This record gives sequence, structure tokens and C-alpha cells, in this order.
Amino acid sequence: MTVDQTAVLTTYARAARAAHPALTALDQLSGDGDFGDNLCEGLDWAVAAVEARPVEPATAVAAAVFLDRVGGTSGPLIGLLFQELTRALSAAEDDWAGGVREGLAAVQRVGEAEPGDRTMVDALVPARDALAAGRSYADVAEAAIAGAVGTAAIRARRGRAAYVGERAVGAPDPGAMGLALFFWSLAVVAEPDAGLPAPEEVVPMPGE
Amino acid sequence: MTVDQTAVLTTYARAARAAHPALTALDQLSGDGDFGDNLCEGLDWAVAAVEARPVEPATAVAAAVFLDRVGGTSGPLIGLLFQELTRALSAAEDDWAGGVREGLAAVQRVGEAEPGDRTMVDALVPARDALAAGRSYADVAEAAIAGAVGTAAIRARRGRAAYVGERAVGAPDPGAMGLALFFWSLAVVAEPDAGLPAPEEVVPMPGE
Amino acid sequence: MNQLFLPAAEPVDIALRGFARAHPGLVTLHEDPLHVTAVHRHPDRRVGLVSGGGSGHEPLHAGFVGRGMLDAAAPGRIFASPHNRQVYEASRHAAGPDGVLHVVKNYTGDRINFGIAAERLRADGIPVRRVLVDDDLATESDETATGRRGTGATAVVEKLLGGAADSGLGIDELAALGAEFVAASRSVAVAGRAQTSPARGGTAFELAPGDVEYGVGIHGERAQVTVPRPSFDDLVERMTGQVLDALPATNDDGVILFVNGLGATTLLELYAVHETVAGLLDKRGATVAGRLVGSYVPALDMSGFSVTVTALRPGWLTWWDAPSHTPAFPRQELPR
Amino acid sequence: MNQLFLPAAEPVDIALRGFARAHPGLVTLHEDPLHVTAVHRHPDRRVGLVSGGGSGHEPLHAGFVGRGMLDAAAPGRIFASPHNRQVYEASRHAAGPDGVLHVVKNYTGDRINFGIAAERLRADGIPVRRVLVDDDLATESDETATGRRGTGATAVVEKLLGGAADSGLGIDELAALGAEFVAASRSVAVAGRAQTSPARGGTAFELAPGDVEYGVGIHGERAQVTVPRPSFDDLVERMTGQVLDALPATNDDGVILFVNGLGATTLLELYAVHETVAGLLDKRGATVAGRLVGSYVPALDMSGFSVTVTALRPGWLTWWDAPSHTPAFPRQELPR
Ligand SMILES: Nc1ncnc2c1ncn2[C@@H]1O[C@H](COP(=O)(O)OP(=O)(O)O)[C@@H](O)[C@H]1O
Ligand SMILES: Nc1ncnc2c1ncn2[C@@H]1O[C@H](COP(=O)(O)OP(=O)(O)O)[C@@H](O)[C@H]1O
Ligand SMILES: [Mg+2]
Ligand SMILES: [Mg+2]
Ligand SMILES: [Mg+2]
Ligand SMILES: [Mg+2]
Repeated sequence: MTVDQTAVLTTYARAARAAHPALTALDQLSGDGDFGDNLCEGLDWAVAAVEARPVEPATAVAAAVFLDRVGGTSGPLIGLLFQELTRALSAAEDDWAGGVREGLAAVQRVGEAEPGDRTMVDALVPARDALAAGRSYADVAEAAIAGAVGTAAIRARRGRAAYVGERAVGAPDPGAMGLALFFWSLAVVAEPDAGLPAPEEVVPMPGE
Repeated sequence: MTVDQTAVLTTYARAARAAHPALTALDQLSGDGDFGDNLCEGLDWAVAAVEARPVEPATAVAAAVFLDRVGGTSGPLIGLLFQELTRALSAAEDDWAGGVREGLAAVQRVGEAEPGDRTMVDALVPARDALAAGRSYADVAEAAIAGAVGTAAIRARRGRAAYVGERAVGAPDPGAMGLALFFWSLAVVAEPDAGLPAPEEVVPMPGE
Repeated sequence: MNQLFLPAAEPVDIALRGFARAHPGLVTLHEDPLHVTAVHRHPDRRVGLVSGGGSGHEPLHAGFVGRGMLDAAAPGRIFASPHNRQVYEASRHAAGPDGVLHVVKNYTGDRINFGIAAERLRADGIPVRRVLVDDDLATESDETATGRRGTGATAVVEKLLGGAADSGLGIDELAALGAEFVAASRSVAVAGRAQTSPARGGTAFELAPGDVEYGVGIHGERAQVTVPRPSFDDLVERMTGQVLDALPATNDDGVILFVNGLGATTLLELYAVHETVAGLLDKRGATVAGRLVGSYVPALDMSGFSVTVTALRPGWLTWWDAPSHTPAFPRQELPR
Repeated sequence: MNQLFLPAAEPVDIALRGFARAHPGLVTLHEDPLHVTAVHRHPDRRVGLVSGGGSGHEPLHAGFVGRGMLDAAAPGRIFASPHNRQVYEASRHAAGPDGVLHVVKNYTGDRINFGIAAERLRADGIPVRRVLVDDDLATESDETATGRRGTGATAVVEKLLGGAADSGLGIDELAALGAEFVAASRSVAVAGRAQTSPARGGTAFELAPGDVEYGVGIHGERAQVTVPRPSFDDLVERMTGQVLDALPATNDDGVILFVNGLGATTLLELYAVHETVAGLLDKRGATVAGRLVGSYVPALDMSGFSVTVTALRPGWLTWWDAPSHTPAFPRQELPR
């Protein structure tokens, strides 16, 4: 059964909007506060672009939008994920596993972040591994969410996370949470009966 | 009868030394005070160079020294006078008239000063005219001195003299007095019995 | 309080238009996204050379676009990395049959944006390699993971790579050579006055009278050390010594000496520095085989200068001396 | 407090040595008296072109020595006229079969020292003529006998004369042409910060925050007017208008536009000025046929820029575009 790319994208856009206040608050704690805007704007633009160009694969449209127009460190990195998903899905039907594997590899080549550096990589790595193991999409989403939530405990010693220091410990990394929502959306479309929690519960406001 | 160039030069050097305090005081009134130094140093160097290279005409040696080594506006201008004297005297024996005429022309081409501008030109013009009229060297000297002394009355409206303004009125231009001493020296060598006043009397201290 | 003379809106775009207008036979302007490409290219060149980075370092990089050096450059805003789309489009324009080589100064933003562009190019099937320039000794430390900054050596590396690319080398050979050029190059910079802050006007940071920043960068960050200004000779000797000590032993192939102005420093000063460094190199037995003196990698209008030395290996000098036809890099052959 | 990075003793001599060392194939240094001469000369050139003036305006004039431009240059101390002996010896080296043409910026000291050198050359039997450059509109006044200062147009005039001299013209033709080049050229300059005082350090004069000097010269003298800084566009428009209004009506031959930095002003700013002036010229129907953008006639490290326009006549553009091989003036032919 093929998972509908366009449905995943629109679901992701809705989920990100629902989590926007929490994503913004998380990036205010550990960064400059624009992650929620970057992600939501990018997804809204992508959804609009897909509506305007329905023949192109949704992931290809999203890749172009995120790579070309979305700001912040996260924007183009998410664009790379969509780019590799496009390649994988056009080469082999439903190869989300290959797309995430290659997307993560590109994100790491470019961003040079390792697991444990308190970045979106901490959501992507468990998702990739769960996909590679052939687990259900709901399991994949849960693995990504767990990886993202786990960043709350990290006081990174190196990389950009090091600048943040103690201040951010206790709240998770916004980018990791934002990427977890992608796998949540994939699962909601692929396995609508899995009974996943709402996006606001996946990404709660920090301190609540 | 040929007037001995070397004797004129050494006489000029001695006369300038005698008038050095007054020349310095005059340039302090209307300029930066270095005219006495410039003239005396230049003449001393020239005398020494003539002693070292006795075969060359004294005016040629003085021209090179003043053009190459003497500072201030006056130094190289005096060098031009010596240069043209060299050309005239080597072309026609004792042609001091031609040398002064051409020297003055060069000084004016370069310095662009007119008579009445309160410069050395005000000593050179009456000297040139007296020489052209075939007058005695003593008369030439007196004409030059009178021209130089006359600059004391000038409150120039244009050129560099204009900067000085009222402050300098009453005392003559140092460059004009310094050049008058040249014609005084020429006369003393050419007509030793003419009974000219001493250099200190030709260039009295201002205010005395 | 000084302010830059720049239009309020889109200063970089307007300046780049003025740049392209001034050099119509050499470069072509592309406005969306902003980048410039070379009009002419050596017939033997197989790999497109692309660089870029924050603006405020002109003539770097756009001034080095042209036959013999870069095939394209992507300028970011002042002191800010270019967008990956600029690098991507510049690279697509510039790619040769053997792909694209990116010359990247070592700054996080530049690494990421060039990296993303490289991923996009690879997705398009275009081979991409990178030469990372990290020559600045002031940022050499075992503690920082970010490594040495990329500064003055960039101009030297771009010229050497240009000459090498015109000799027909392939992308892997060029990437390897580029890494060697960088490894053979070290720089150090001092400043006597900070650059004008583009945002607020006035100097970006204040120095106590009589102090200099030793080991300053090109983005207006302060140096790690502020020292009382040494005499001219002592300062130049300290800088030269530091650079030479950090380089592999120079040999018979000699060195390239690059004295770079940081913006407000006059050619009179730079040539005096050049003369003094050259004298010190003489004493150390290092032959200066190539020279460059001028403000080629400035930090806006900072007062100061950097000294870069590149220890040459056999064959490199040919590439340094090869003719180049760019707006800003001087390399001309006399008519025979 | 900023200070220049210069050796305490003989800065100009040391810098000029460093300059000659940096450009060994183009210029030859002579130390007593100080001047530089060109290594190469166009075979058709019959008249030596010699210029000079105070130092602190580099690359003017030494940077313009070489095939296609000047045959020799004599640098004075900072902001001080060269000694007549420097000009004399430079001219003797540079004289062609048809003599020497002096290009002199209109300053009393330069006029006198070049004049004395000319008298000496004439005494040696060498024909000498002079082109006096007086392009600066800020000093245009019926009241001063000294006339307009010589500023930015000097670079343009030296390039045009270089091209004309290489076409084999004689000294009288060149002197007449030079006067026409000057008559067709006008400049105006603004500054946002004074240059560093070479003697004391610090800025040579202070400007109130937000003010600019309008009509500033290149020797660090203040302008006659200090005005609140207009917007970038208004400032450039005022300058362009003043220059164009002072020129003879431009015709189909177009103009040369020269945007010159006064020392600390960045290429980013100069190219933005260039773009803006070029837009205004377009509107006025003046075709820009030749362009030059850079700090070619600075006033040490002053922050500011000048705009020079030369209204071309038939044939002049060929001389402007003719190749030149000098350390600083960019004019290159592409390989065919
Ligand atoms: N080098 C990196 N590799 C992977 N992800 C990164 C890297 N740097 C930052 N991120 C992710 O980007 C997120 C911040 O994105 P965003 O706010 O858009 O960027 P910026 O920090 O530039 O404002 C972080 O929470 C982190 O997950
Ligand atoms: N343009 C000129 N033409 C002729 N003589 C001049 C001119 N300018 C100055 N002088 C003479 O030079 C004298 C000053 O000489 P000096 O003190 O050596 O020069 P400076 O003024 O440069 O210190 C003046 O008293 C005047 O006679
Ligand atoms: Mg952010
Ligand atoms: Mg941000
Ligand atoms: Mg004096
Ligand atoms: Mg004096």
C-alpha cells in the first residue's frame, strides 16, 4: 500500500501549526525563537505549491521550497530530507526507509552533527533505525518522538549546542521535536487507526 | 675685464652670513623663518664645492647645489638664476646682463610672481633693467637694494604674500633683500672702490 | 561618527549591479538568486571553480571571477553566508564536464550553505568537491572544534586553483591540490581600528589609544589579544615569525608572500610592510617567488593588515604566474 | 586612536622599495633621488610621460608607471611636493626623442618643483611641456588666484595621455590634448571621516556625528562646507548633478565615469555609488563609455569618495581602452 505523499505533507503542516507555540517557545529557550516560524511557513508554502503544481511529487515540491526559501539552519536541512525522500520514492515505491536513510546522511554530511549533539539528528537516527528494521510507522513515530524528547537531558559539550549550556537543559531541542512531527504525520496517514496522541501532546509547551 | 665668478660667490657667502640674523628675522615676520638658513647654507655648500671642483665655473657649481640641495621656495629659484648665469657667462664673456635677464625669466616662469608681489622678483627686475641699460655694477646693486627695500611698503593683494597681510608691512621681503646682496657682491668684486655700505647696513635688523 | 556610504535598501544587490556594470566584458550578473559568472573560460578547464561568502570583503570573491580564476561567485549579505540557492545556481552555471569545486572559507554558515548546495548538485548528478580554507593562526587551538578561520589565503588559493584548473586537471586532482595549497598557507592579522558598523555607524568596537588587536579576523570580531602597539618593525617581525614557524620548512621552491590590507590601510603602509617582511624572509633564507600586495581580503573598512605566506612546491609557481582576466586580480602578460 | 602602520624613519622610501620589489617586471626603483621608471615602453612612444606629487595617494602616481601610461613618477613625502631634483632625474630617465610631458596636479608646491625641473631640462636641451590637472569643483571660485585643485581626474588624464602617447603623437599635440582632457573633466568629493594624521595619529580633523564634508580635497584639508549627511541617493544625486552641470554638454561620444575611493571607503560602497551615478547619467542621456571604480586617488585613509566625469570626444575612447601594463591600472586584453 502506497502512503500518499501529499496527505503526509498536509498533515505535517497542520501538526506543525498546532505545535507552533511550543516549537517557538523551545527555540526561545535554546536558540533565537524562529524555528516554529521557519517550519510552519515552509510547510504552508509547500502545501500551497503542491496545490498549484499537483503533478509533481509533494516531496519534490517541499524540497524546492525548503531548500530555496526557508530560513534558519533547519530550513535547508529539512529540504535535504525531502530531496532524498523524492529520490528514494521515485526509485522504489514506498521506500521511506531509503529516503530517510539518505536524507539523514545528507543532513549529517552538511551539518556535521552526531547523535547526542542535541539536533534534529537525534530524532532522525532512531526513525531511520526503526524503518530499517521494518517496524510499523507508528513505532517509527514513537522512536523519533522518544529520541527528540531525550534531547532534553543533553548538556552538549561540543558543537552549537555547547553555546546554550545549562540554560536549555530540561527542554528538548526544537528541531528534533519538529522532525518527530514529520514521522508522526507519516504514521497518521499510513496507519490512521494507530491512536497516536495529538501534536500538542507530542510537543507540549516547555514547563507544562 | 672679466668679473671673477668665484670671488663673487665667496663674497656673497660672507655677506649673507653677515646679514643672516636680519634675514632670519625678516622671514620670521613674513614667513617661516628659514630663509637666512636656506641662503647661507646653500652659499657655504657652494663655496666648499667650488673649492673641491675648481675647474667648473662657480655659477655652475652653485646652480647644482641650490637646485639639488637647498630647501625652501627660494633655494631652487636662486639655483635657476645661477643656472642661467652659467649659460650666459659661458656663451659670452661677462654677460651678467644676459644671465640675470634669463634667470629672472626662469624665476618668473616657475614662480609666476609679478613685480609688486613682494618677492625676490622685486630685487631682480630693477637689477636686470640697470644691467640692460649698461649701468655700473654699483648702480645695479643700488637699484636692486632699492627695489628690495621698497617691498616693505607692499601689502600684496594676491599670491603667497597675501596670506601675510598687514603683519609684514613695514619690513621688506627677505628673499628680495637676499637677492639684493647678490648684486652687492657682484659690485664689490667688480668695482672694489665704489664704497658700498656693509651688508649689515644693506639688510638692517627689522625695527632698527 | 563615520557611517558607510551605502543605500539603505539592498546595498549588496545594488553594489553587485554596479560591479557587473563596471566590468561588462568579464562578468555576468544574475539577480535571482544573486551571483556572478565569468564571461570567458579557458578551453582546457574541465572543472568549474565556485566560491562565495559574506559581503564586505570585496574584491573577494566576485572580483576574482573571470578567465584564469573563479567561474562564479555567490555573495551573501554583509558578513553573512550566501544562501545555498545562490551557491547552487552559481555552481550549475559554472559546472564543467568534470563538475564543480567549491572554495569555502571555514565558517559554520559557509560550510553549511555550500554543503547544502553540494547535496543538491549531487542530486542533479553533478560531481562536487570542496576545498576548505583555514589559514588563520589566531584561531589555531586544540580546544575549539571549529578550527582555524579562513582569511587571506583564500585569494592565493583561488589564484593557484585557477591556474591549475586551466591546465586541464580533473576534480579529484584539483581538490587534493587545493587541500595542499591550504596546508601550505598560514596568515595572521592585526588591526588598529575596527571597521565601521554597517548597522549603527561608528566603529564596531573601541580600542584604547595605543593598542592594537593582534590576531583579528575578517568579520569584525575582536582578536583574542589586545596589546600595546609595538614599533612597526617589532610588530611585523612578530607576525612574520609566527607565520613562518607555523609552516612546513620552506625549500628551494620559495614562497608566495601576500600582504593584505583589511580595508582602511593604505598602499603606502602595505608596501612598507611588504618591504619589511621580504627583508625578514631574506634573512631566514626563504626566497619570495610570488607576491601580492593590496586590500584583496578586507574586513569592510577596518584599519589593519594581514600577512600570508604560502610555501611553494614544484609546479605551483606556474599557476600563480598564469595570466588571469578578472576585475580585481592582477596578472598580465606583456606584449611580445 | 588609530595610527598609520609605517616605519618611523623614511616611510616613503621604504614603501617605495616595497612597491618596486612587488612589481619587478614593471618598474625600476631609483633611490637617489627617489623615483621610479617603467621597464617597458611602447615602441611608437616619442614623448616621455612623467608625473609625481606628494605621497599618501597611492597607487597614484607610481602605480601608473609602466607600458601604456607613465614612464616615470617622482613621489614626495606624505602630502608634500617632490623635490625638483626627483622630477628632473625622473624626466631625464623618461625623456623620449620628442621630450617630456609633465602631468602636474594643481598645487603651488608641485607647480614650482615641476617648473624648476622643467627649466633644468630645457637648459639641457630637452623639450618639456606641462599638463596641469585642475578638476576639483569645490575649489572653483573667481576669488582665489590658485584655481581648482587637481584631484581624481589625474588618473583619467594619465591613462588617456598614455594611450595617446603610444599612438606616436608629438609633444605639442600631447600637451594640447592633455589640456583638452582636463577641460573635459570635473570632480567633486565628500568625506565622512578624516584621514589618520601621519604625525600625531588620530583623525586629522573631527566631524560632528552625522555630518559630512562636502567638497573635500585629497590633502586632508577640510572642505568649505560641512553638511548634515543626506541620504545616500540624495548625496550621490547632488554630486552627480554638480559635476554634469559644470561640464560641456555631453554628446554621442559618451563619458568616462570614475568613482574613486578616498582611502577607507570599501569597494562595496564604491560599486553602489557607481551603480547610482550610472543610473543618473542614463536619465540625463549620457552614455557611459568608460568606467573606473576603486581607490586610485585616495587621501591616505580618509573615508569618502569622489565622482569624476570626463566628456569624451571622438578618438579618446581608444586611448582609454588601450592596454596598459602597470602595477595598479587595470587594462587588459583577453587572449583571442
Ligand atoms: N549542524 C546541525 N545539524 C543538524 N541540525 C541542526 C544543526 N544545527 C542546528 N540544527 C537544528 O536546527 C534547529 C534550529 O533551527 P532554526 O531555528 O531554523 O535555525 P537557527 O538556529 O539558524 O535559527 C535546531 O533546533 C537543531 O535541531
Ligand atoms: N612665487 C615666487 N616667486 C619668486 N620668489 C618667491 C616666490 N615665492 C616666494 N618667493 C621668495 O622666497 C622667499 C622665501 O624663501 P624661503 O624662506 O626659502 O621659502 P619658504 O617660504 O618655502 O620657507 C620669499 O621671501 C620670496 O622672496
Ligand atoms: Mg532558530
Ligand atoms: Mg534563526
Ligand atoms: Mg621661509
Ligand atoms: Mg620653509
